[in-house]
Amino acid sequence: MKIAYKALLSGLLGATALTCGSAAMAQDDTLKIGVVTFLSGQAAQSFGVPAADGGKLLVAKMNAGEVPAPFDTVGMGGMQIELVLIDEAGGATVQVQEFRNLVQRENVDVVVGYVGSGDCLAVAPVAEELKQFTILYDCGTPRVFETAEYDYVFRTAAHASMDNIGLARYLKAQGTEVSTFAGINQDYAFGQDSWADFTAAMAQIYPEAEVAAALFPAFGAGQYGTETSALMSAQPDIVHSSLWGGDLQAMVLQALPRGLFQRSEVVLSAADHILPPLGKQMPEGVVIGARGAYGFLAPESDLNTWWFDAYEAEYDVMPVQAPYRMAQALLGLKVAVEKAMADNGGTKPTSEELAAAMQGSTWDSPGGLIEMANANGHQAIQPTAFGKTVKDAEGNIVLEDIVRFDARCVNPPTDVIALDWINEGFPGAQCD
Amino acid sequence: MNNTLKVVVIGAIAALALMALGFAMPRWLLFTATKAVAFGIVALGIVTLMRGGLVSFGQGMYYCVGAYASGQLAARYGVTDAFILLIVGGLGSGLIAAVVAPLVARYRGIFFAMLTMALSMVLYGVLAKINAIGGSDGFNLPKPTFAGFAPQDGASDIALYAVAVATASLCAVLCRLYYDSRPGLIALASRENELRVEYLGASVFAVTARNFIIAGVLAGLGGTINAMALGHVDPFFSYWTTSGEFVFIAILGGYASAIAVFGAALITELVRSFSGSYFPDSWQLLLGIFLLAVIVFLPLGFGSLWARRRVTPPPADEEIRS
Amino acid sequence: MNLALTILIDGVIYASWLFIVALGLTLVFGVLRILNFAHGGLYALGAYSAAVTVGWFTGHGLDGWFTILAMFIAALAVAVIVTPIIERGLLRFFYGRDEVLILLVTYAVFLMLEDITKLIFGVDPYYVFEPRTLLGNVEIGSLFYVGYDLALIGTAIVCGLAVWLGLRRTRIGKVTLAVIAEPEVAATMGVNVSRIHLLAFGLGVFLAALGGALTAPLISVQPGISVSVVIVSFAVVIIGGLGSIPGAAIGALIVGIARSFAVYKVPEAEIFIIYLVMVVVLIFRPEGLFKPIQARRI
Amino acid sequence: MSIPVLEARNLCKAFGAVVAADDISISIEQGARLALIGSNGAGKTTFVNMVTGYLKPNTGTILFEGTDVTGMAPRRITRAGMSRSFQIPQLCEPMTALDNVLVATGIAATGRQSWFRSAHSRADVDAARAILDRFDLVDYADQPVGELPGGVRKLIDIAMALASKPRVLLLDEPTSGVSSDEKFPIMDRVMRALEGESAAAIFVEHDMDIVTRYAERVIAFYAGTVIADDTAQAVLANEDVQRYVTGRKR
Repeated sequence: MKIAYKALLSGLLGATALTCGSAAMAQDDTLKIGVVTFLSGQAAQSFGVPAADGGKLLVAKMNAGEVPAPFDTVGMGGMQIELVLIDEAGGATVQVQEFRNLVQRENVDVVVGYVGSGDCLAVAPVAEELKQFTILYDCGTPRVFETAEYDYVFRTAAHASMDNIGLARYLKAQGTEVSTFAGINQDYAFGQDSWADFTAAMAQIYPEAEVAAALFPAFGAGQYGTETSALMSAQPDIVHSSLWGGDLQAMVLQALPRGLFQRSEVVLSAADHILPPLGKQMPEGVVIGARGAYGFLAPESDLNTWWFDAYEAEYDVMPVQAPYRMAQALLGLKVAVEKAMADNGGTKPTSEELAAAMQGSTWDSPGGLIEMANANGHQAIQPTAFGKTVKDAEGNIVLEDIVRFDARCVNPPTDVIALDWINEGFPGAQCD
Repeated sequence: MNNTLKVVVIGAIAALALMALGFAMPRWLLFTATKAVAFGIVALGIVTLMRGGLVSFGQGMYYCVGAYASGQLAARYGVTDAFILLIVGGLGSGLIAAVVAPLVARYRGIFFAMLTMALSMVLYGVLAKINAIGGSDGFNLPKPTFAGFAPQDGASDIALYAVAVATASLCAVLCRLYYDSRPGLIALASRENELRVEYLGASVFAVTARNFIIAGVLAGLGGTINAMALGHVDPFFSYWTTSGEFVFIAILGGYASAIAVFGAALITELVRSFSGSYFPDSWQLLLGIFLLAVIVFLPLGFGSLWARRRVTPPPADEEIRS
Repeated sequence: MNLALTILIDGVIYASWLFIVALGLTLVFGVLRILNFAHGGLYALGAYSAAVTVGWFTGHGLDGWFTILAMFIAALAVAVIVTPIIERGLLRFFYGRDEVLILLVTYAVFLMLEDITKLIFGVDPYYVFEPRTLLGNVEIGSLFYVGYDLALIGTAIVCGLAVWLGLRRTRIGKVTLAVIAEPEVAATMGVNVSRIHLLAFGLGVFLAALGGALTAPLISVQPGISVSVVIVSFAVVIIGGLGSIPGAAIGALIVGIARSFAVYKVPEAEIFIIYLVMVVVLIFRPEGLFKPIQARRI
Repeated sequence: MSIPVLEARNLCKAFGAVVAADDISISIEQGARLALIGSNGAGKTTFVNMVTGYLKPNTGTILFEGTDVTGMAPRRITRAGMSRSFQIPQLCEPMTALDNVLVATGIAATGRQSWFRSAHSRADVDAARAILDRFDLVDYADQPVGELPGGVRKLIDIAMALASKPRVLLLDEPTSGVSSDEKFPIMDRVMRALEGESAAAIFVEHDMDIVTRYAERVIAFYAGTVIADDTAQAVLANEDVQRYVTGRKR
């Protein structure tokens, strides 16, 4: 048994030595950013890899000083940016561990990451404990700042309540008549929350409408034949879904020939990313959201045109929501870094300085103006938009009937719980 | 009593040495080591089952029960004392294991593995539904305190690591004593030949049920430690991949030794973490190769490197020679 | 329309898909005593190669029914290329070892296949649209069903019968049954056991890949499709009794109909209904539904 | 007359259409040396399996020391005082001979099974070695049983059955599968080990030389029935036995 302990001890010592060797002090002229997103598993294709690609592209352009004004300085505050990419797969347990490794072993200056809501909820308190400036760039759950306060954690994208409030508003704006509606959402927090927000918003906007069916297929189920039959039997006016990625594509492919899209109007809260891959297979007349004004839905601006073209030129496909949200996080970070350096005399900013600089800041992004307006300046609000699929002259699917919503029309005011705001009838909403 | 004394002394020395090592570790390794120790405790439960000839693919269930029981106590009722939480987590999962044990104790081989896995998946599905405890996103819990002390920052990490090591050492010592005892030998015999054990007058059912409850308690302790270390608990604790990771570690450690699993857990965590950092696109490939290599080159696990003697304990123990 | 009938049709379509995948799993277990976790990875490989093959066929003007042929060719190609590597190169060294250990070996293979598939095909999705349009739509009650989906039922029946009859009516099948029952005796009587193993595993791979190929038109082929499939088909073969072909069929039907029932009646339970069924079946039939009780010789 | 140590009354057992035991009634006295003979499928092993609880008779009663043990689980029957050895030795293959016996003595031991007391305590090891010594097996004590020759394995199997100090010991073909010149030494050792024990020994046997040398009483089975039950000499002289069992005239 002695040998055993000796082996264990030497293993531990070896690992210690390894770290001490590799943990070279971070350089002052580079900013090391840990980027965490899905590189394997179900979310890799739709969210993780495009976001990582977008991040790599934008960082390369920033390092070369090729981003249009006002972001045309080299790198961030003159520092070259170095990315450390980590796979988000493996659940919250693994992500807490990898977050600590990023901060304590890889000595990154900033962490930007997390698509999964569970990962965001688990990582946020750890970031706070380690006093590590951290940007949550994608995850949708409103709970992050509704149930806790953080000094070092920021989310540079609006939470998912916006998507479902916006959908209900869009239906009203289009004059759609709804007497019954149904939902098909994945059986985990994002799906359940999306459905709860949507039904609550519908109750305000369409008080007469009734729920015809609420289906909760497992995450990654892949087979939606039964669900399609159930939705078609219920014959609702509207079918709501927050499905995304492979699950959503499978649902569309399986339900399309069976006539679901003829029988009901389908509204998808987060579906823009399936349009480029599905191409002409996508049916017409489907309401599409992108969890923001992204891609087809993005507002016209020089920044957006540059971003759209640069991404398309690099990857031969249009950018969808994931790279947009990564870009808006990195642009916001750049603004914060440069603001902090202007205040501290030009040295590399600490986490505290970065947090102070980002709190309540605003910046332009390809998807519109980002305002860190909620949760004491830690939670972004942003404008959003929705549109309806239609075939253009060449038969390609594009979006028409695009309706934009101001950030304060679809996001709750600061310090108001999203669901409460909906149930109270959107007090203080500013829709033009 | 010589054997008992020897095992206890070695366990105590090892615990103290590992705790001392905690002060020398970089902080990220401290956390990884704490998590590995917790995983090792759960895997020790599987090792105990393996000595009775069974492998559970559902230990995530008891890991999860321990984490939820102690986590709810901490998050909802503000009980943050690590020792109380450990007792609650261990007893809570032990209780559930005791309820399940009579149900699963007559199953063997792949059916035992699959039944335990199915049960853990049912728990996963149910927990993901209960919004009052966070649904599929789980919930966060406050930092643990230690008998009235609430250490800050790094000290808290070290304190938790020390508690984890102490718990693990206690578990390993008790397990080693159990393995070496008469009931332990009978359990090992029922791994090799159930029929004979029954015909000699012992109940394999009782042996299995006992091992299963021990494994449940150990899983609950591991779950509690990880809940405290992570500050977060979610239904994923009960997902089959979590259980699979425990089996992975237990097989790597092998059933010969009560301590090899802890080394196996740490090595697995380091391999996974470093391959994930440096090869984010192909860490699964590397993990697969690592697993295959261990199975091919060390079929009885790391423990077999030094503990082969223990599989077939020699008769001439020191007690006889002395 | 009658709700019970809808539940039945949807359940049976789902069961057919499950059965095709589970058939290979149960066959491989029956012959080799291997519960093959890598089955899911092979399923994904089948889907990818079907997407590529069908694309190649249509690109060369071979559309229509040729695309169905292309899917079978794709599954066959996966079996021919992968079987020797996995079975000859790895698994045969583990025959006779503990079942759970072998499960872990195949889990390692599964992990490796995940990344290898990603390295070969990338993360961008692949599609196979054409085969699903060939058979048109069928109206049952007020619902439309896609002919292709209904044809899956027939395909499942054909696959099941072919394997089942093949084992009982052909020479090689009877030899295989002999190897299952008494491997040592079969070997001493001059049966080339390792060839039987290779064939059986190859057939298992083919069925996994065929399951993936036939599913490809229903989904977007991309990383992550392999995991949920393998756990569900484990449930099917455990419920039915490991190694039993009729068991796999019944298991698939039970799981399919239970799931379909849950979608209509208790959507909250859909996520764990399969595992619940598995627990209940195992409690009443500890070795699944179709396990002959074997008295041990003492 | 004292109560028989083992009494079977009207045992019947059928496997589907095959009748393996048809109204078997046997009474066995304390300390008996009894051989069960019969061709394959005659019902000997079925009888042993029923008596030791592996099979449950369709009808009939088994009394052990006057207590009804019909349908009891094997381990309860062992605990009651009746144990058995196996035609194919049932050993824990990777464990040593000594450990195998320690398992047997450990299970047989009454009282509290402490978790803090080593299974290899001096007293336990000495006792186990003593049992091995009775079978002349001490030399093999430290070898894994999986590596031992067939005859030695048979003896270890029997030694394990004897560890619980049974009042009835059933030996299922103790000499099958060993070479003919090993048979007598094995049986000699078994009988010597039984000396001083009050156990009745019942052995299923095919070799008539063994039967004549070691059995005081012989029961012959044919087609699930007892066709003869008497002294060895008388049974082997029985015409039915010669026709259906031994197949030759002596």
